[in-house]
Amino acid sequence: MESLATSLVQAVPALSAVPLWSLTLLFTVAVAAVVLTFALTYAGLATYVERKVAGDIQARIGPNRVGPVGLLQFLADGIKLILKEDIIPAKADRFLFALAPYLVFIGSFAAFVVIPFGVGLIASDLNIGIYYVMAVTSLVVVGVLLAGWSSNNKWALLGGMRACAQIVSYEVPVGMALLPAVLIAGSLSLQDIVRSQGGLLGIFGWNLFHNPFTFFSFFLYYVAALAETNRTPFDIPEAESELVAGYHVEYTGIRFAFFFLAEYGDMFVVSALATACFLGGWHIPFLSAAALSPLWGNLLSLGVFLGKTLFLVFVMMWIRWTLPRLRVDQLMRMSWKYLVPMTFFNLLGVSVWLLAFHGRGIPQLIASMLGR
Amino acid sequence: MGLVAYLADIWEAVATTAKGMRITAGYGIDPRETITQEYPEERREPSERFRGFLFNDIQRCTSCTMCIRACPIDCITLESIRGADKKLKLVSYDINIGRCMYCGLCVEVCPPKSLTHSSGYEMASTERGELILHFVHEDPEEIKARVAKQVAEAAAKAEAEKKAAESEKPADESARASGEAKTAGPPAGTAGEEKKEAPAPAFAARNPGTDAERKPPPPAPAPEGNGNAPGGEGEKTE
Amino acid sequence: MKSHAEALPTQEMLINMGPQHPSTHGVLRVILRTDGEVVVNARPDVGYLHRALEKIGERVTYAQYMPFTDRLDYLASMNCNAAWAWTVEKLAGIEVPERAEYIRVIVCELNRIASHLIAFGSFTADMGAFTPFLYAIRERERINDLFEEVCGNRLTYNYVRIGGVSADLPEGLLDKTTEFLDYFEPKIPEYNNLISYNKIFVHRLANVAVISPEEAVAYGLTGPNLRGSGVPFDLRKDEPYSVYPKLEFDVCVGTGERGTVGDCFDRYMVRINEMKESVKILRQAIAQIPDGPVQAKVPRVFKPAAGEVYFRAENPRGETGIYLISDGTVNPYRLKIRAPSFVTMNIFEKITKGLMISDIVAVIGSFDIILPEIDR
Amino acid sequence: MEPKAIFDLLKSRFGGDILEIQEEGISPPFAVVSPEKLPEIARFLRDEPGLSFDSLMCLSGVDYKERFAVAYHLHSLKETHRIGVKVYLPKENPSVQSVDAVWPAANFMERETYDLYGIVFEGSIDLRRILLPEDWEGHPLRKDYKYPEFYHGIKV
Repeated sequence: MESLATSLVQAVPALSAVPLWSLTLLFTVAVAAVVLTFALTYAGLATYVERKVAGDIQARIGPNRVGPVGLLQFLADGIKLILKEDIIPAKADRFLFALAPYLVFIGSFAAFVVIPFGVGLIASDLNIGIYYVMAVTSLVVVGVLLAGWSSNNKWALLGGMRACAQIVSYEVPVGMALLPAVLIAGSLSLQDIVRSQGGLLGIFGWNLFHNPFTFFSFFLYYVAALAETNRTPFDIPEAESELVAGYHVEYTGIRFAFFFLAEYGDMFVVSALATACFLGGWHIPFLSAAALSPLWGNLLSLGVFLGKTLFLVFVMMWIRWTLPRLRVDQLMRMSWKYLVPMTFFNLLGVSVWLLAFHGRGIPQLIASMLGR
Repeated sequence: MGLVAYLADIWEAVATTAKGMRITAGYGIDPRETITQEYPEERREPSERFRGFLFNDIQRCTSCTMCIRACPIDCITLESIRGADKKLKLVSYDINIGRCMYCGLCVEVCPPKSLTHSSGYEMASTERGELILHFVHEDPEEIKARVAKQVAEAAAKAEAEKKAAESEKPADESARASGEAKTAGPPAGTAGEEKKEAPAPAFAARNPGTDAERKPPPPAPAPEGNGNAPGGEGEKTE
Repeated sequence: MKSHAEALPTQEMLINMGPQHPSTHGVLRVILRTDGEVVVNARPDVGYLHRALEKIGERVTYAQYMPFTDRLDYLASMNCNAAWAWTVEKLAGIEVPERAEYIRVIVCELNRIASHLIAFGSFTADMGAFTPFLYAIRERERINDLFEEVCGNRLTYNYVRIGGVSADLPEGLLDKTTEFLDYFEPKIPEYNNLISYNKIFVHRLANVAVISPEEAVAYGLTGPNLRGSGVPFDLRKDEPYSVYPKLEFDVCVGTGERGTVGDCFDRYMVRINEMKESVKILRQAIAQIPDGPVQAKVPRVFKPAAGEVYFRAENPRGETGIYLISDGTVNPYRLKIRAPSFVTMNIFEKITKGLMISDIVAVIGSFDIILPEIDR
Repeated sequence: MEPKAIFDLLKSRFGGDILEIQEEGISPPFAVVSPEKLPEIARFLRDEPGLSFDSLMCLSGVDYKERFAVAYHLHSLKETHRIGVKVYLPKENPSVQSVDAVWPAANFMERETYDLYGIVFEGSIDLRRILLPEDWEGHPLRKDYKYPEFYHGIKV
């Protein structure tokens, strides 16, 4: 942000009287506001889309009363949730009970900061991007556990415990499955990872097609990420038919809305990571975004990035309305006996591949062969 | 678990998931599969035999109380009075729709087929009293008075005729004059039930609470034990 | 060094599952004692929906009791209606016209499909897959449409009468039924592809809560739950009543195709397969149904001779037995309903030891219990 | 096996403890046995080859005004025959030996009968009220049952 502020001061000399830190702060707040607005709008619309998808799959219509084709349903729901009475159970731990939703919310939405939406559209290009996402989304675990524990409800406690065990277990395969992208790019920055996938018509540079191991890595990551976001078939922490609603069973009104938004925020974050690490991020197929004018380049790349990410979100919804859920022990088994060994194997495979072919993927090899 | 079994396990999971997702996607894409009816705008036509709210055509009703006898839960109450033409006149005919379970037994036994199921089924209400259907809309006291008057007139007329014809049998005149029809003559209309129904509120039913509750000063609510009466006057919604 | 148990003492947890819980199929309450996620003991507590239907039976007449049988097992009202009618007819020795019997079989089998659809749908919903539930409801809605044409109601049918049925089938209903069967039959393999053989679903159910055939018989399990344990006992075949002897069908039994015989998956599959058999029965019954009257002569004031009779019918949830004592008056003297779900709950505590909380839901779903019938 | 043959077998084995055979207008026919010998007879009915009544279809209490009865409807899946067994109990403190050790299915039905008739099943593994609340007074299916007006201050 500071660099942006400096460049602004250089561009508009009149501003040089204003202290640099206040400009920086202004920028930071503005960017945060934009990202948060985007995130909340997205989360609201995602609930609408989720219900529409469910409706379509189940041969129903879905929300169709508020606004055209029910588009404003999420606003109505949001207003309803805000206006609802905020109930704190009598024997709950009031402080922790109130704190938990914020932790979950922050954990989920702070990750938006490093998501590379476009060529230059990134709130903060941290050089430890992936690392930051992994760390910050771990806050969700703390929040969920606190929510489950402080509600003083046995279902909530069970839900919190399950969520904790689940997210901690699945952090391992998620991290391991993302590492191939890091290896290929040689950087933890998400923007660098995306840039490393350019070239070759904007499609064949994707890490997905880099080599067989990355190909599998993507699916492993996707499955593990599903589990990390507590989506069906891994939604055992909230399993409505077993634990009623799991860790947020006692939450009402806006606090419940926070959990709800955080879930959809999480979905976006993991899908965005998948897009950035495996599906070429904002790279526009058959075009070079960097070569376009900044405005068009940014807009187009934003569109492409959102398209890819939202498609992955949609697939998550599709999966949710198809599959039953696993049992808690099966979930653990799946993580430790299937996903973890396979991601390790993949990581090894990618490393060997990079060593053997000097960092070049299959498409590059083919291209170089054809080129000669 | 051998490696082959391990991989086969994974493959089965992926394959069955894909199969399921193909089916759900099929339904998701196919617009013909949407079966929702958008209710208040779109309604399905109830079938011919649909058992909706009960409806009693009081013009045809003979006050035979067969429906009351058939009803397993006593949701029908009826009060009748013997008119000048020796037929029973309905004073009130109420059905507690909140209690009715739409079994249709009353409709089946109705001899003049005056009691029928309508096709109505929408009657949300916030008041229990609104769930009592009244089929006689006049004030029961008025009907009683009118019928009594008619009976008295008829009796007077008959007496006059009788006197004119110098007929015999002046036996039951005094009873007639009292206005509350007490039938000694042959039954008109329904068969067999008359003996029981002779006293003025001809309703011989299971619920003793009804008549008491109909009196103008609203009595304390009857205990739920015989609470087949459709509430007291306070709940009436006319 | 202290052992783990001493260093970290753990406590058992007492959880009330129900009476308000999404997957107890009504107002069942299960008192769970759990060690973490593992159930130490699960004790069912029933009776939240007790309406004294047996006591009511002593107050109303034989014909008047018919609507109350609707409320026994409301997902299979026709079967309960018919069971009551058959019991009273057996008591009073009434001959029912053949057409009426065929109509009863047709509506009973349709209702069996409807009931199994709900069993299938709610079971999958318990397992976390909500979509099959709506598909099942969609199919059931068509059956309800048929029933509405037959008897005018969509849930509490009150169609069967002592000595026959309340009205003949409306014009064209049999064609519509055939049309429905043609539509419905291919749906069953689709359900199997969608969910039955899904890896996760199979994993959740196979080898869970296994009931051996001996146990199943000793604990009085009936219907699909008994057949799921591999005991080929079906009252329609083994103690035939009505016109079932004239109809060809197979008795579906659990085969342990994905686990052990008698596990949750077998009980589930028996229901799926029974829907196929019901379709078979329906096609035959539609082909065979004769013309004629649909109601035998039954006196309006119906007073069967004093006597006692126990009749049982194969309902979707098992054997609904009615023990009826008449003392020669218009009201039954004693009326005992042996509700299959009620007896089934007896084994619940035994087989749920050592399962996980998620499995409790699976067991309840696989028993396909219905609370109005348990509590009566 | 025909019920008659079963009853003959029972009579030859238990003699005077088979008090009566009820057949007229009753289906399936009942053997009335003395309550003291019930568990023994039940065990015999279940274990005797040729009888093997492995399934207790129904267990019901009956209030015959002057006395109570418990009716057991038995069925054999193996032999596909069925009979009824009945015990008569006095009006005062009716109690009978439990058969849930013979047929585990009996437990819930015994609890129900205890709940609604007040018939005590001695030696039952778990005899509590089942359908009614645990503090309910009286046994509603008895013919002389008086409906209570209030239950915990709630109008019944």
